[in-house]
Amino acid sequence: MINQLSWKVGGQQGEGIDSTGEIFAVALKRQGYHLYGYRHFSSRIKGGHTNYKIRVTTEPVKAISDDLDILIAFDQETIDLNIHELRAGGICIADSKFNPEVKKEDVRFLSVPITEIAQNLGTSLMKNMVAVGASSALIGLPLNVFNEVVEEMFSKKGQDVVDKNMQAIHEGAAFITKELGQSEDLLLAKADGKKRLFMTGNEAVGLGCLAAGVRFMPAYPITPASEVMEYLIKNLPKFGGTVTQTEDEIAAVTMAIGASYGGARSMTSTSGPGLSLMQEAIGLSGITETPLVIIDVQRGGPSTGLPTKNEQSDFNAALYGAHGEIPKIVIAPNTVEDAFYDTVEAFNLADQYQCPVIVLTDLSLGMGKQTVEPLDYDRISIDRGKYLGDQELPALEENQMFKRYAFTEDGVSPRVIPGQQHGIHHVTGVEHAENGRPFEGTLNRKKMMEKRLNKINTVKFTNPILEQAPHAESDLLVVGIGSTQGVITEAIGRLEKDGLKVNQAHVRLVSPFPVNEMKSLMEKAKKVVVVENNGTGQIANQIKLNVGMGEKVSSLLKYDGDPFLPAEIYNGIKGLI
Amino acid sequence: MINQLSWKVGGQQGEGIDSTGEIFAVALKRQGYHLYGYRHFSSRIKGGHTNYKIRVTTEPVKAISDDLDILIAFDQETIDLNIHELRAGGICIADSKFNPEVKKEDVRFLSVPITEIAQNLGTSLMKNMVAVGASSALIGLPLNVFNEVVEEMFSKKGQDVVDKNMQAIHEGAAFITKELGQSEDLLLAKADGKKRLFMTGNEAVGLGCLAAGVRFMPAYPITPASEVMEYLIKNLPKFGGTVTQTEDEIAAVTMAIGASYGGARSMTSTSGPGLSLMQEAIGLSGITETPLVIIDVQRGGPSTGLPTKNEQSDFNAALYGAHGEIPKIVIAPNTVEDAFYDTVEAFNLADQYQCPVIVLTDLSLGMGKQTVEPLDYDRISIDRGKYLGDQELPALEENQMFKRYAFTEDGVSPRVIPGQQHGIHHVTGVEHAENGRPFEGTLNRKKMMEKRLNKINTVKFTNPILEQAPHAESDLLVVGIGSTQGVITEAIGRLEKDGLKVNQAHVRLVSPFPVNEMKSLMEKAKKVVVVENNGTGQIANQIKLNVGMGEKVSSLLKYDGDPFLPAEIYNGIKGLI
Amino acid sequence: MATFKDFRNELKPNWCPGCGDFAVQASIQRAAANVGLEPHNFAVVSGIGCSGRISGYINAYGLHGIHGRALPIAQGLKMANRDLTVLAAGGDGDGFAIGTNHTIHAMRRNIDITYVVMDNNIYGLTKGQTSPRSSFGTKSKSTPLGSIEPALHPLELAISTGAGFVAQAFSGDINQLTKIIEAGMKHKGFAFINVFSPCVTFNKVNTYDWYKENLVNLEEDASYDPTNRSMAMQKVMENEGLVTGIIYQNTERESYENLVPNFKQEPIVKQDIMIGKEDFTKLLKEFE
Amino acid sequence: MATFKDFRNELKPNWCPGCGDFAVQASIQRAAANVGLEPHNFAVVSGIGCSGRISGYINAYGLHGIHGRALPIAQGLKMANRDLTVLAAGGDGDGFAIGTNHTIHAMRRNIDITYVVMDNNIYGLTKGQTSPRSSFGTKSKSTPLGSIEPALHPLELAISTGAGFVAQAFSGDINQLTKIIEAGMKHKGFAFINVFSPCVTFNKVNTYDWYKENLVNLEEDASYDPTNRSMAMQKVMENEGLVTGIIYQNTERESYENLVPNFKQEPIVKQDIMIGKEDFTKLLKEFE
Ligand SMILES: Cc1ncc(C[n+]2csc(CCOP(=O)(O)OP(=O)(O)O)c2C)c(N)n1
Ligand SMILES: Cc1ncc(C[n+]2csc(CCOP(=O)(O)OP(=O)(O)O)c2C)c(N)n1
Ligand code: SF4
Ligand code: SF4
Ligand SMILES: [Mg+2]
Ligand SMILES: [Mg+2]
Repeated sequence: MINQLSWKVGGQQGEGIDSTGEIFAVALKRQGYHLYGYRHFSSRIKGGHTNYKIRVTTEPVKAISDDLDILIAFDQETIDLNIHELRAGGICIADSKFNPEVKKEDVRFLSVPITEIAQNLGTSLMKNMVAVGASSALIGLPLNVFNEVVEEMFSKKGQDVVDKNMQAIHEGAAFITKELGQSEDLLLAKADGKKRLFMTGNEAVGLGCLAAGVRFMPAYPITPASEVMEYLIKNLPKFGGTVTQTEDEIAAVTMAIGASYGGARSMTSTSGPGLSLMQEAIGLSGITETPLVIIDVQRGGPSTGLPTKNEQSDFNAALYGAHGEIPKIVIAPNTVEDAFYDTVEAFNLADQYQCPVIVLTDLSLGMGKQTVEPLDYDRISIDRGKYLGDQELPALEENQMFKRYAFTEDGVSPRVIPGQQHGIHHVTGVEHAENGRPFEGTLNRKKMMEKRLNKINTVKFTNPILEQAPHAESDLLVVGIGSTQGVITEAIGRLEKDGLKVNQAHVRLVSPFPVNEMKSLMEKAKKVVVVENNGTGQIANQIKLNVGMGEKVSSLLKYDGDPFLPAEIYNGIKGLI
Repeated sequence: MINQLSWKVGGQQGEGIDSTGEIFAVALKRQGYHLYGYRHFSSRIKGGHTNYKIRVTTEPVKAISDDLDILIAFDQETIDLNIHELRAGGICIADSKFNPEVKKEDVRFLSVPITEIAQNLGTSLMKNMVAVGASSALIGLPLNVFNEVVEEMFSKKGQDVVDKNMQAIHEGAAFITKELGQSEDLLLAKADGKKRLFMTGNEAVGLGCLAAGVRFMPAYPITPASEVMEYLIKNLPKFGGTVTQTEDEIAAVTMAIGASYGGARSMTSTSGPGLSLMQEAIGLSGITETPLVIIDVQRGGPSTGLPTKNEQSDFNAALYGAHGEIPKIVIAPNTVEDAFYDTVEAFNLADQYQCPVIVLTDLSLGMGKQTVEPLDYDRISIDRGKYLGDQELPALEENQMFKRYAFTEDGVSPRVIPGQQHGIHHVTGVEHAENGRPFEGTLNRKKMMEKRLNKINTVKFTNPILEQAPHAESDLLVVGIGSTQGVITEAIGRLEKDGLKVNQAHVRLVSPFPVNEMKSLMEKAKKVVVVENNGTGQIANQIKLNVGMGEKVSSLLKYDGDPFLPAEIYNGIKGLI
Repeated sequence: MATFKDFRNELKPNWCPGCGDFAVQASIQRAAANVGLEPHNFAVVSGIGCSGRISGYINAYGLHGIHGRALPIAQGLKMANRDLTVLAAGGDGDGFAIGTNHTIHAMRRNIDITYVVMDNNIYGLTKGQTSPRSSFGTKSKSTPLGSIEPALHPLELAISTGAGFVAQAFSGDINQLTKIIEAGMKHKGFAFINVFSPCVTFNKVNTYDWYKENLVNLEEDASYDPTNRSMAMQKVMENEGLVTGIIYQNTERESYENLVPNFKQEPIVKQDIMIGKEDFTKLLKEFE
Repeated sequence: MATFKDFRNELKPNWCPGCGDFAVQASIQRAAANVGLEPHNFAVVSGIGCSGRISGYINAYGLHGIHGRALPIAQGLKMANRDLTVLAAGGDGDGFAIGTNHTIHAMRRNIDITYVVMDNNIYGLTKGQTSPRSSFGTKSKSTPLGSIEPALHPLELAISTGAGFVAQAFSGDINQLTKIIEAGMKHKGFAFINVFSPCVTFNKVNTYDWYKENLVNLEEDASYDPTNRSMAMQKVMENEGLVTGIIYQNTERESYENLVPNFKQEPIVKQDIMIGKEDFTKLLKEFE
């Protein structure tokens, strides 16, 4: 009996690999298992290897696993590319159709007439169901758990289709049971049966936007961010809002600025190339103090780079990309769950500090599905910052404008929006006076720069550094960012087994950098290793710059497009210390 | 008798302030004086205060001065805005026409019928000549030095115009001589009579492009970079080349990349907003290893900011602006003279390292005119790097492509250009194999990233740090960047007079950062002050990041749009130490 | 009710004396009053250029953005608040060089804003380079030997995109200009108005006199039918673009906002944005 | 002399079986051979999209750039080396969404390159969103309830810019397609060729059959005169853009390179770029 299982299905793009994974996962989730998925795909539409890897556990784990227990192969390429991941004693199930060959010695292998079974039932399309049935038999999952899922999927197409698909599942399972029986080392322990959600980071971000009150999203499609857009395309109309697909990313971000200037909560989402194109507009948001939220789902760069692979290399661009100097809040959620709450918070911060807020996720977090504890409605709150209602607005004196950029103690000025009778003012990307008119005076300039640059120093954000720091004195502090939190935790578990005292600090707020929090953790550590999916150690550099202690800091970097595996972090850190 | 003089003329934009300064300056230059000019203007075409400040010295000084000896005012605003700069005992000459009023007590003041004299000679346009004549009388400059200048300017318009203009100079001078006589404290010592050039940084850059072999410049106009474009518009046709004014900066930079891919030396110039728009394309140059030179003449940011004011705030954008990670060489010339040589070197580096090279000047350097020692033809050399001629290219095997991205020891691959018979290959912004074809393999990806990121580590550049470091142990190291070199030197002179041991390090290569050079200077210093025209200390941060010793480093920042004055640096440093 | 004076503020524009942009400013102010606007319900979004300064000279909400992006900003603003009257304005460089992409797609999209281009066939603010509107052969700072590119045809371009309101006017005829801007503001959808607004400092060819001599006022041609798209295109081509008046108008075309499924008449900004608990729970269903 | 086989390489395109882009690729290869090119004197610059992959499938110099920027890259390349035949290619998103500005200005500028748009009325690579070429009402991933924007008219747009060569073809008629690409390559100046290249995966409306039913081949109309710009415009408008053939050609218009003052026939890249000492000294004169 096992508490966790790693399963992967692979084949050609376009032949239903995704849906195979989905059906299997949803059924497992409804049993109360925790799931963590990662999709491997490439930048083409049909053909090309794709696979879906799912880790199923009885306790929460937020990382993919080093190896596989089960590999389902729809083509030989899947075997060739993935068999090395299969643990000794693991099992590979391959479609008999392509005369599969497995060269690894220490694994079990079974050729299953997956396509044939499906075809016999009417259509080869059902081969995913056969594979799901086979997988279920291997891990001892009762097949009735699929009744609901299959019903939901196919009831529109008629009872016959539902029945055929269920039959496919059963026949897939039966074949396995007949040929292999049940192996104890694949038999998955029962889960807690609790209700959870199963969603991607992109969906969580989209849902966060809805919860934050976004009603207008201008955007331009790009992998792996398009799903944020798609989620909102589907759901905004339910709330009287809409997505406008723009001509490019520059239009998207400037429309969002226009809408936000108008008082709406608006945002756009993109990935690296789009972020690069938005830089000038981000500067406009900064100097005009217009709230702006951008979601950047990072992918492999530079340029078009590795558009379907994972990377964390847009932090520098987010922090420094626009010419000149503006305040920016930069947030990096670490789980799907946090992607939701952080998105809501991003909008509040944008309104409170009247500046651009960039939320960076990454492909692994954005497109990977995770189980999430039910999201808490009561944690949603909306704070529009120093927005003045009509009641609070006295009439303007003649020839006066509302002082949209009034100097205040905290650097944030009261804000009104077009349409308010007593709020008329001017807004410009040129340096300006308190009333928003272009003004080059040196003293005013100095004060305006300081107002803008310093106002974000007081930013309050939930868990700017997520600490798992049991040790008052630690041998090591492992720092990470974004989607790597779970895999780092897992690696730390192994390091602790080796007798090391290891604290973990996961950076969730990149700007303004949580200096004090990080400092005290670093002071308690003999050594600091920063784990990042990029080639130059962008977060390590932020630490060196903001906290110092550079001599303690070393980097564990991965930039080959794949996310870290626990063993890579474990071994990498072992090599560094 | 004095060895240096500070002179300023001011008035409304469009009334000939520039030309007044120009004529005066050119005449002085031809006498062998050293000149350093700064133009104050604003972002409108006619009207609005403008002034031209010139420092005239017998020994080279590369800074404007704290105060003024002479102020020539064409309107009351000029007096109101500038009289505070006039030193005690300095003299203000104002056009009687506007009934000038001077409230400062300790200065001399003379109302001169400048416009009236000009009008009497035929046209008020000649008031600049009257002002030049008056200025000359004040400093004891013989008027015959203008014969040549005026002849050159007006001979096309006939001898009569030449004569009238000379007469205006003489009458302006005569008025002064009659009313004031000669004051010893304005009498300028004779200069060495040597031939020098008088040019702006923008012109030097343009000339550098010509010397480097640029024959195609796509560009979009923007202050204060347009003059680079204008210089090349005028001069490229002489060499069979041309400037194409593009539809925007994205077109400009991508055209430059296309031309460079084609084998031409091409470049574009811009300022902050344009740089922001170019970020995506810069990434393309980086990953495709296509040489690219961008000249960024920095102005006041963020966004449109202070388009006619000085700032040094685009370093971060140049270093980090493109998403993902690419190698970049970032250069900051410190004088007009170096702007020429550095530009030539920039093209060699772009070819040698096959990557983007960004040359950052600033408005003060770009638009300010300086005297320059005659530029040395023999220092111009052209190095196209690992470019393979047809002779060096063996025929390709069937179905093979030229390995444009071959892995080599130094990370730089041999390069061929379209049109070569045996060089056919593919180039893409997607991660690629050695032959340039899209390739996602993880091992290849890792090697390609390392190839690109590491190849610039060996960059050789003339004086990456310009040292004036007489002290083996110093109390202070003052670090600067760009146009501030002269003014820092001057401030250091004063600090040394106070008994401090001060070394100077001027950063000329920002990326790859000259770590060792800076380190050894910093180690010799008790304290380090980094002087920058920006609000966040971008160069100080590069030092902290690359060299460390953050505890020694403090920043002296100015971001009000005006360049530093010597006293501001002197006082600022005094306040910091 | 507001008069045109209510749309004035005390700033003296920093345009050169004689610049065509003064007339554009005055016409917008008059038109705004004529259509019955109040200053606070009016927003002017402008680009960068001499022309771009216009948003600062009108007593209304004003946003002076970045070069070439007035249109997306203005469209975003209108989407946020349908109750506002939104006018975008900028130069020919702003709209037909760096901003061309947005110009074309705004026309296609048809959000209900009015776009006034102050077309002086030159880059004013950067001191006299050619713009895409400069004619072949134009000598300018950027083309001392004469431009080698033909001018862009804004009206043809606009008609080809299917824009529902295409007009052209001239700073030298402030009455027609005002009437056209008024009509543009009243038009329910995107209204494009190209205004010949001479740059007296850098453009010595396309002067007031030159326009007076060369422009044909289509309003004086009784046979002209501005609802016929194909005729509009022919007319413009025949006259090489040198026409004024409402060139083409399609009053049937619905504005974008009206076509968005479920988009309310009440502006987004006036709606309660907090999502209800029930709705939230429903949204979570999908992930269960 | 090279044959079309010489323009093939061993790569198997990763397009979906049946994708219209295969025909475009084959036609370019044939056309290149037909006009007498050698692979090394040919360069294909492409954008990002399914279509953008084409530069990798032709045995020639190939540059696969960034989304929407194939045209400026191709123009820069041609300016550097006039001896090359340069073809730019990309999708309808590439050319009519993010790249519209460059498309229009390349047409106006008239550098001698050929631009082939693989127009499938959809975003292929990003999995099926509408493109500016999608018709009003199109249901797609981004418009599940139907698009509310009308399609852009590439031919009208092109004619309005004064482009010297405007043509349209269809992947389903590879002979005409090849002939048109050939004509485009031979045309001395910018040649624009819009190719209906069906996306069999995401576009279930604009299919091969649909095009076959709806396209009118202007080459079959003897009375049609492709040198008449105004007639071309009318014809296109009448047929709502659903025509094939050379729609408009102006053989008189000089290419940009030929108009650049002092620009040599010898490509820049073949010239000695080191400036002579005398010339350098002359340049310094201005500053003395
Ligand atoms: C991104 C960017 N590029 C360039 C500029 C410089 N710039 C300011 S205005 C302008 C063009 C002015 O021409 P036009 O739009 O016709 O306006 P006009 O001044 O003629 O009214 C340019 C190129 C800028 N501000 N931003
Ligand atoms: C700057 C940028 N934005 C967005 C993308 C994502 N993207 C890649 S291709 C594409 C559009 C594809 O449509 P099209 O140009 O019509 O080409 P097709 O795939 O249909 O051939 C988009 C939006 C990108 N690569 N770069
Ligand atoms: S330069 Fe031309 S466009 Fe600008 S304000 Fe002066 S006249 Fe008007
Ligand atoms: S998705 Fe469409 S455009 Fe892309 S390759 Fe497939 S059929 Fe062609
Ligand atoms: Mg203009
Ligand atoms: Mg397409």
